[in-house]
Amino acid sequence: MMSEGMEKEEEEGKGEQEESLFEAPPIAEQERMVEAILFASAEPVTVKELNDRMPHGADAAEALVHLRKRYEGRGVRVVKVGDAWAIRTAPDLGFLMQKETVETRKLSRAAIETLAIIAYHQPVTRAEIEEIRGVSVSRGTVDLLLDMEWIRFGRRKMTPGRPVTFVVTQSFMDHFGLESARDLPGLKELRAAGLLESRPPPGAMPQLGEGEDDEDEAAEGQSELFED
Amino acid sequence: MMSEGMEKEEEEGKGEQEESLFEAPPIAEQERMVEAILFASAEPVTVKELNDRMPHGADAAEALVHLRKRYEGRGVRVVKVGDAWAIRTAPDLGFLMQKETVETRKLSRAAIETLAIIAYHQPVTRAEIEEIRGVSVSRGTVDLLLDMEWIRFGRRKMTPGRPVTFVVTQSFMDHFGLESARDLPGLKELRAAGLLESRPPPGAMPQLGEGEDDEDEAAEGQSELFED
Amino acid sequence: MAEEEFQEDEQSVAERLAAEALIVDVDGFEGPLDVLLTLSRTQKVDLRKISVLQLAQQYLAFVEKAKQLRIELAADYLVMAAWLAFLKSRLLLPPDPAEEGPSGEELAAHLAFQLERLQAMRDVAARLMARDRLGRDFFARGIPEDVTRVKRVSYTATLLDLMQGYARIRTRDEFRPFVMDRDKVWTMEQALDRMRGLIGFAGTWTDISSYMPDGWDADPVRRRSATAATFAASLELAKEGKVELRQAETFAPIQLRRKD
Repeated sequence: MMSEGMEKEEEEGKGEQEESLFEAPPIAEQERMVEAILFASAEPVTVKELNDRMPHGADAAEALVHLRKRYEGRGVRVVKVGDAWAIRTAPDLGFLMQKETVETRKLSRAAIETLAIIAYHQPVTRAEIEEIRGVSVSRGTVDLLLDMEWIRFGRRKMTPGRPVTFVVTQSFMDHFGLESARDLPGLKELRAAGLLESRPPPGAMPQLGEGEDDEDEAAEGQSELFED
Repeated sequence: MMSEGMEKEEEEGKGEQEESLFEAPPIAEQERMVEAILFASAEPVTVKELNDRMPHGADAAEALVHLRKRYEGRGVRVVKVGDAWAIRTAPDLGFLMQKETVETRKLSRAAIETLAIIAYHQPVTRAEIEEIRGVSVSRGTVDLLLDMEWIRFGRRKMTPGRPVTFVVTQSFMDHFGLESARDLPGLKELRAAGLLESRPPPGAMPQLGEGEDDEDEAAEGQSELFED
Repeated sequence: MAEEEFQEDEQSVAERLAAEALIVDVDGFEGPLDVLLTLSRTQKVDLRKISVLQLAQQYLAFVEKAKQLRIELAADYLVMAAWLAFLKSRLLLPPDPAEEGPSGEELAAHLAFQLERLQAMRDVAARLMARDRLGRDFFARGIPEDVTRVKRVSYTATLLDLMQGYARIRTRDEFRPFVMDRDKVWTMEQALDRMRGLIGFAGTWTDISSYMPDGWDADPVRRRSATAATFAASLELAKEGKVELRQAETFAPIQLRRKD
């Protein structure tokens, strides 16, 4: 929270902005700038991009703290999406927006499950998804999720065959209102119950799904992502 | 315009919103609604449309007055577009709505040579540059260097036609980390540094026109800096 | 068989109907693990406490029924049936210490883990889908403003570029006369051409400097070049027998006369 005095000072500083080309504008002014940029964009904007677009020396991260607070309880909110920020309407006002509602494609059960597995186990290979679901993953399901830009390819696993992995995207987080992958519902409980560990099947288990042989390799990655 | 007292009353009314299904929501709540609708709408929204979308009994016109006031001096403003309302970027922040991508290119050989001649021989006329380079200097090259603020016009030469001269600027010194043009290494040093190699054997050089060109007459200043 | 029938008797009508619905609906299953998970619900216990043995029997009964109803089951389902039959025998028989590999309990525990994990994924998937969602519950900016992309080209050069550029010019400068100063050079060929036209009138001794091209004596550079060329041309003409040359003394003017 800013004191009255401070606010006054910043107001006064405003006029000087033009001359001091190499000095950062006052924080109140920076807040206005972040506000304008976020309002103008439908997509989340990263802190880096904010800084790039704002005058030299501005600190978007700090301005964001103020701005977020300012919009608390309002009709629109300043939300964090991964390392980016966006303004979104308050969810309790969704009922006013029938006109804006976009028909989301009804996802198949397979697509929903696959998406959840990718989100909670990322980075995860196709073989690991198949191991969890006990059935092969159809190309169409993965293509659909890629097409919706909810998943993307992650880095390859450092295991034999160097299989590709899947991870969820910023669009995914934006769509489901998640600040980060750590905010996935029930993540902590799942981890506590050991259900996110990759547990190799004991020998003589049937290989479910298409089983690309890399199931037993230690799945590094997802655990470290979700470490507290 | 609302009195202070009214505003207070509305604040207090907020909690009751849920119960009073057939009563208009408190004005602060209406303001949130207008804010969300204006934000999310793809087009400016009329007061009538706002009222149609808001709960029964709401007064969008009044809520707009409050909202408009709230955004005064902010990064975005509530503006009237025809007979409808929209949220728009504050006019003074329009400059933020462009993303600058900077592509760094190496200066062309012609530009570097021209620049070098100006640096070593300043103040120097276009004719003198051409004489030294042995080819004509394109207008574009000089304009580019002027535009980059690496060269500027010097004083006119006191020779027939009073040609303009070029000199290097402070930005030039800053870019190349020089205190002054006199810090530029001379030919001897260039040679010592191996930058001047294919020197023809002495005597293979016809001594034509040595020191007798009329152009030399006026070239005071820099020439003593250099050997030969 | 008797045991199986006994089990079925234990099931409520509703459960039996549910089991039949499973079979009719077999195409709707997402693989054998999905069937097992559905069957496990009849046990009405925490998945961690599930009886894998009972589940194996239920699954085998399901496959048996499907066969009776002549429903084609995918190979996956049959592989699972075979494996569960194997697991069942392992669980029922006392462990054979000579046998290698995981025990029946280990295999059962892993199967229970898989079921629990799949169920957990389904639960969180449902929670995920029930969240407030963009475009349904909360909304992005309806009139995004276009961000104009301004492409700016910034040119750069290093001090080394600059010095090398200058060095290049100066080096070239040293060779310059060979290419550059033609306008200040009077060649012997030019002198010969000029003199051949003039010597017809040279009946008396004349100074060769009078054969210099017009206007070349003002500029010392041009004068030097023209003098040299005229002198060389005079020697050439003498060699050809066209003229005679004479000089009174060292450094005195050289004179020329037509040779008849």
